[in-house]
Amino acid sequence: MKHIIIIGGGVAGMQCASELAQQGVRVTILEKEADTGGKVKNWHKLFPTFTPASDVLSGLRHKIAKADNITIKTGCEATQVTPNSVRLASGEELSCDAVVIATGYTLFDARIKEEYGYGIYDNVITAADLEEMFNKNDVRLADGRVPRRIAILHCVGSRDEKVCQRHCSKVCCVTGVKQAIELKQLFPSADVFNFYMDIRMFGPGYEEMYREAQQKYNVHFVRGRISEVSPTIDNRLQIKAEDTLTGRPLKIGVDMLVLLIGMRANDMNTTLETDSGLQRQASGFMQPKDAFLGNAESNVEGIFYAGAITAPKNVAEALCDGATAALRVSDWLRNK
Amino acid sequence: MFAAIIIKYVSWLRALPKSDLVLLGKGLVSPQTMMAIWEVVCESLLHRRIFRINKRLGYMHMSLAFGWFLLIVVGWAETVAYLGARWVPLQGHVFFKYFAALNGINTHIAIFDFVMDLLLMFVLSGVALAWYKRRNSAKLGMKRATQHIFFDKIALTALWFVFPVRLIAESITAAIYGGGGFLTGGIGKLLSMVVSDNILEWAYEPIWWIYSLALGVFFMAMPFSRYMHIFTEIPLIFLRHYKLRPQDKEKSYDNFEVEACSRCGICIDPCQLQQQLGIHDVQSVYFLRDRRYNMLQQKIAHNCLMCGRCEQVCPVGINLNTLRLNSRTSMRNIPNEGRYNYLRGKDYSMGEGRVGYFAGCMTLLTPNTLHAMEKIFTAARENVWWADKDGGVCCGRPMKLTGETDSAQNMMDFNKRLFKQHDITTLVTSCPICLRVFREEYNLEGIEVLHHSEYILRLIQQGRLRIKYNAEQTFTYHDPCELGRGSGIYEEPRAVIEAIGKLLETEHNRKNALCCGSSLANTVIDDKQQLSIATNVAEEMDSTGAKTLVTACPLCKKAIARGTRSKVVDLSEIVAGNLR
Amino acid sequence: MKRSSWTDYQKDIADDHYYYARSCIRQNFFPGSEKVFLDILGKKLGRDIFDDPLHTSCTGIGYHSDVVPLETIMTVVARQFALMSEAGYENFTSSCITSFGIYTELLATWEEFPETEEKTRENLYKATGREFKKPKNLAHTSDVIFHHREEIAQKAVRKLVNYHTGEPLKVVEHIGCHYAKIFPKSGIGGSEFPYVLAGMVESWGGELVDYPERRHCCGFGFRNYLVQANRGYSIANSHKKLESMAPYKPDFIVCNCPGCSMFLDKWQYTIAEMEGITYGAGGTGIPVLTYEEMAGLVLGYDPWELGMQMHQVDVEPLLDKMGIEYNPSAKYLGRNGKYIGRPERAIVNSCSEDTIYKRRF
Amino acid sequence: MINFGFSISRPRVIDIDRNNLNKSKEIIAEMPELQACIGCGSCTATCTAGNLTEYNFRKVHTLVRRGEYQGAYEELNKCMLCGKCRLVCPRGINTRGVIMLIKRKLGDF
Repeated sequence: MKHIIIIGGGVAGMQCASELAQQGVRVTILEKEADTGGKVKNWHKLFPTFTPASDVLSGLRHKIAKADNITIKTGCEATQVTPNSVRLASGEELSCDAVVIATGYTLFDARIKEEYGYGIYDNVITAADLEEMFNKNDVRLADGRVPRRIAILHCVGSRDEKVCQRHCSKVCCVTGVKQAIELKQLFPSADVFNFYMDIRMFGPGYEEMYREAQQKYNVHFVRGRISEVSPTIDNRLQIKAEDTLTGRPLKIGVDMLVLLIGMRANDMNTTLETDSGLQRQASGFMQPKDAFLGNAESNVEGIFYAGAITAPKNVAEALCDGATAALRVSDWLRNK
Repeated sequence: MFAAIIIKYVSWLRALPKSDLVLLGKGLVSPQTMMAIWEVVCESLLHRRIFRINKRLGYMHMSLAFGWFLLIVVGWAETVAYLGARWVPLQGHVFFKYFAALNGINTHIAIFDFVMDLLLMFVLSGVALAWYKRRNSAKLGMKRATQHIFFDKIALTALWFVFPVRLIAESITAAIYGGGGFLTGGIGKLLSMVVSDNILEWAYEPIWWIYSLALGVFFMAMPFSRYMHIFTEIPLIFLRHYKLRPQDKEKSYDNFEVEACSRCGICIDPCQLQQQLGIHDVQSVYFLRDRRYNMLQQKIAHNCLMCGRCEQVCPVGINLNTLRLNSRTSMRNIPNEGRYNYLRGKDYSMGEGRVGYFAGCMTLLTPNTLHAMEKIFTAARENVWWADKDGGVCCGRPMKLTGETDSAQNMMDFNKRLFKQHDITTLVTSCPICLRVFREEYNLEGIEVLHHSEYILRLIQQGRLRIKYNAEQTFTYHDPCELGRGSGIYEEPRAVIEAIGKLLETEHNRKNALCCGSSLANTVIDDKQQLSIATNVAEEMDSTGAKTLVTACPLCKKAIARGTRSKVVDLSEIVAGNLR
Repeated sequence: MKRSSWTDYQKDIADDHYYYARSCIRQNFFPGSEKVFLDILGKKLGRDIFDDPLHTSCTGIGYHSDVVPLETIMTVVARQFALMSEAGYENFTSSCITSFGIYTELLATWEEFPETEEKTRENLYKATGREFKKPKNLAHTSDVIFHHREEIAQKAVRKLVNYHTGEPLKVVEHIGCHYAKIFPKSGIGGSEFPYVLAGMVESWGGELVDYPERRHCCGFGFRNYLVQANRGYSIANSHKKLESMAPYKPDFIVCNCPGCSMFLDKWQYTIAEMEGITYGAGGTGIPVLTYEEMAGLVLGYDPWELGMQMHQVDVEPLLDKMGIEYNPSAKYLGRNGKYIGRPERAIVNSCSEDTIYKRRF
Repeated sequence: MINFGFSISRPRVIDIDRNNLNKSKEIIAEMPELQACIGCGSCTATCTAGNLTEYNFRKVHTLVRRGEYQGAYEELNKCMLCGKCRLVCPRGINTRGVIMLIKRKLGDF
């Protein structure tokens, strides 16, 4: 029986594993964390349908649990990858017939954009922090009060050469609109301001959700990047930006600032480039063999990609990628 | 009651502006007075116009008005006949049967009994229909009846009671004292057989009291309720014959029109806001009611397409659009002399010629029309002065439609000066909105204003344009409101189309044509609602099977094109495309 | 506030042997500050610092006003470095933030475009016959004080506390734009949360005020204030800052840039005249100190020796608050007891009524 | 007062905290569709009045929504209400209705 190793137990990896398992291949998932689910396990609801992230994960987990030819090794970090073997941080080496890399992405560290005050002011949080608050059903300010005015800043660590992240992280716009709606649902009397550079509503139902946020939920959208955040005497946050649509600077005091942090390439991608001979894009994400016909293959035979390892992707795309990678792997095994 | 009415009339008449009084003075001694009298008979009594729209409704109104009128006249005659030749007030007959019985007048003139009963039955049939209409208006050909306010409902209830109660009262009288015709007498006989005399005696007084109360309530309420129309329509008909009309600012004459509305609700059905969008509280009947009781809100006044479909059917012939317009003016007009100072010295026009072409704002969004006109002008070898090809100043009508009449005047003055300055003799426009305001308000002496449909037809007739005819080509035509009902231009565009191909008429055409829904007069309905009306109009046009949908208004074209996948073109485009 | 980010921005500051470059504005408006700086470094801290009479203005004001071309200023700066090398120093410290910005900018330019450095060497040689070496260490004088802040704290005779209540004084710090906004790595704490003055304030017992317009420019911008018609824009910036800090009721403002010190001080007078608004408790404005003056007060210098009588906003309320003894009548006596003149009385300098001159005339 | 030859320039900043947002809230409550503006500028590009003078409807209503009412009424008075903007608005905003509403609400400003 052929043996495939999937590095990364996020949605793409899990999807790929379950598809491969159905084709009678033995699959091992290497997950560096204590549990599978990747980033999605931290999310609350998924845009644009507001489907609970846990629904998606439990569906995937269920499929994996049914298959008896999938092994999940948690707490295992891969350090070196070849088409026929994967070395773990523990020194152990696993042999295999092909490898699927589904290690996803790293969230941008908002501390680097220090002018936004993440880690400095209490009520500056990231989109990921907000998802966690949603999950705990405990959205409030550091001192326990309810926020009356919330600002959401798009493109933190995306499209920003100053932090060496030139690419668009793709999902933050949609997330920002989704979170704005959720915040309005929680606090109907609060004002929610989205500070955006462009609103990129690329997927089905996204534009409709955006419109709903504007018209139904009265979420304010200001086109302009926040320049700096300062504390005020009453312990709020003062935000400065340009309202580029009126060509005037804008100043606003808010209780809470949510930073829509982008996706950046994993540090490990550099190792993949140097040690495994895989190609990397300028953005740091891995370069698939071909952007159209070989988007699940790497430039190295026997190493495949699934999910956000190659570019920022949303959950649906990552799932689709997982299935594609499974198909490519079984094609490759058959023709080898 | 009469006092209230007279006070109203006198105060309204006194408040009439001088120009109106002059008209009134001139008209009073003219043959118009006779014609007015004839119209009063036709309309106020016989309700001829309603008959034309809906026979059953016509009968209902006619039976009530004419029947009651005859009841009064014949009743008076009866009273006079009984009491001998002495002065009897017109209302003398009302309780005649009651007092006659009490006073021991027991003689009966059979012919009166018969006629009175016949008339009572006539009226009662009307009441029955009215009652039935309230319950089930659709059966009477009205999809929706007026929703009345509480006060009107009281008056209405009183009116409904008057005649059935009179029937019962007279029947009981007949049962006790004998007499009565086939109806009251018949029921009277039946009652005396079935019910004991004691009960009849006991019921006699109260039933006459109820009758008298119902009548009292009705007449007390009349000047303040919708039934004011019964009398107001009469002076209105006279004044209208004397050429008094409402204008773009409110004046005293408007009172006659406003209070002449009987709230019959005939205006509700044709309203597309009602038909298509289910908006039930903005129609002319409600507008007039709210205006009369000083409770008109902007959102009602401005929620109207001003398509004129209701005006077309109004049995009283009230100038509904003008009244709505001057209400809007009262609400919004803020004189602002300096408002368009920036227009000073602006002139973006180009070309030279005695014929001027004014595309209008909307035509600039339908450049195909502009190009087609260019082609037509070239083909007809016309030298043209292009007033606004590179952007001009709005004609002012859209502003006027929102009530800012004085500000609109600033724009109108600008354009007028521009036209005069460039010395044109003919002004052609492809926008019916502009056309209407040019004709009605610009006072362009020496300049003939033509819609491009008229102009093109003229070119064809003069042989300056040679058109290919092809019976294979099928067209259907949408009458723009401002062109058709607004300016009375129905046949010219049709003649042009028929010179090119086959014209298939839509179900609603000419005076009954539908509105595209994007009318500038309405600033309340939203985009989805506009689209819904447009889709409905487009569907009707598509259902003719025509290959090309033609209209003659840039706004209609834009609107209808949203509702269909068929080709929607301006009249000029098919002309330009079929030049020989 | 969880302030930790400043630690990411550190720079090397020489410990001893400085070549000192004066500031045009500071030596004119706050001459006491430069004198005291030399005194603190040399006498109190026992460091070697050379105040070279041969050095000139860096011409930064001219450069930023488009009067002096880039090549010229490069040559002038090269001459300063040549003087430093000739005097046997390698650590350059400048008193002016604009100059500091110029030096940093030019060193970076030479780094990125070596041909400009070559050209400058050629120009300098042609013009003066001198040759220069780039400094091994470049620091602003506030960096130098920051570097020695703990040593100064040890030698301090008083802290930045309210003498009467024992509460720490509330201090607003203002950093000159050219200190770290051009090259964040060139400043202690970077450009967002600069720590150079905050570090002094904290070491010497004061409490820092973090207010919304903390990073905003004072409005000095040469082009703006040099043209009278543009000064409305210039003053609007100071106005905005003062409005923003006023609710925190700061005891004083401390700046590291001579221009900012001057502006925040003198514009308070102008705003008071124009709008009738005075900031700070008691309606006499918020005193504006240079960091040298702040260090001097902590080390027990006499306020008049520090040149604090040159301020537009009277410092007496602050001195009283800190429990510093001073001779009111000596305020307008310069060195050798010579009368130096006194400004017209205005809302923001109405403190000492009883100078000897008042009495004498 | 001393004449310094200059005066303090008023800040151009839109200060949401200082602006009175009541009118803006009323306007948005009456016509929530205004919030659906995506700032594409079609309305201004097609504007008949904007062709003749400096008038930018998009900017005016954006400022009004931010609580900057000063001058909005006068600006909107440049509008001719011709309705072209409504025909081109990709978000289907009833622009003429908006103009009338803002003018009605801000008559005092």
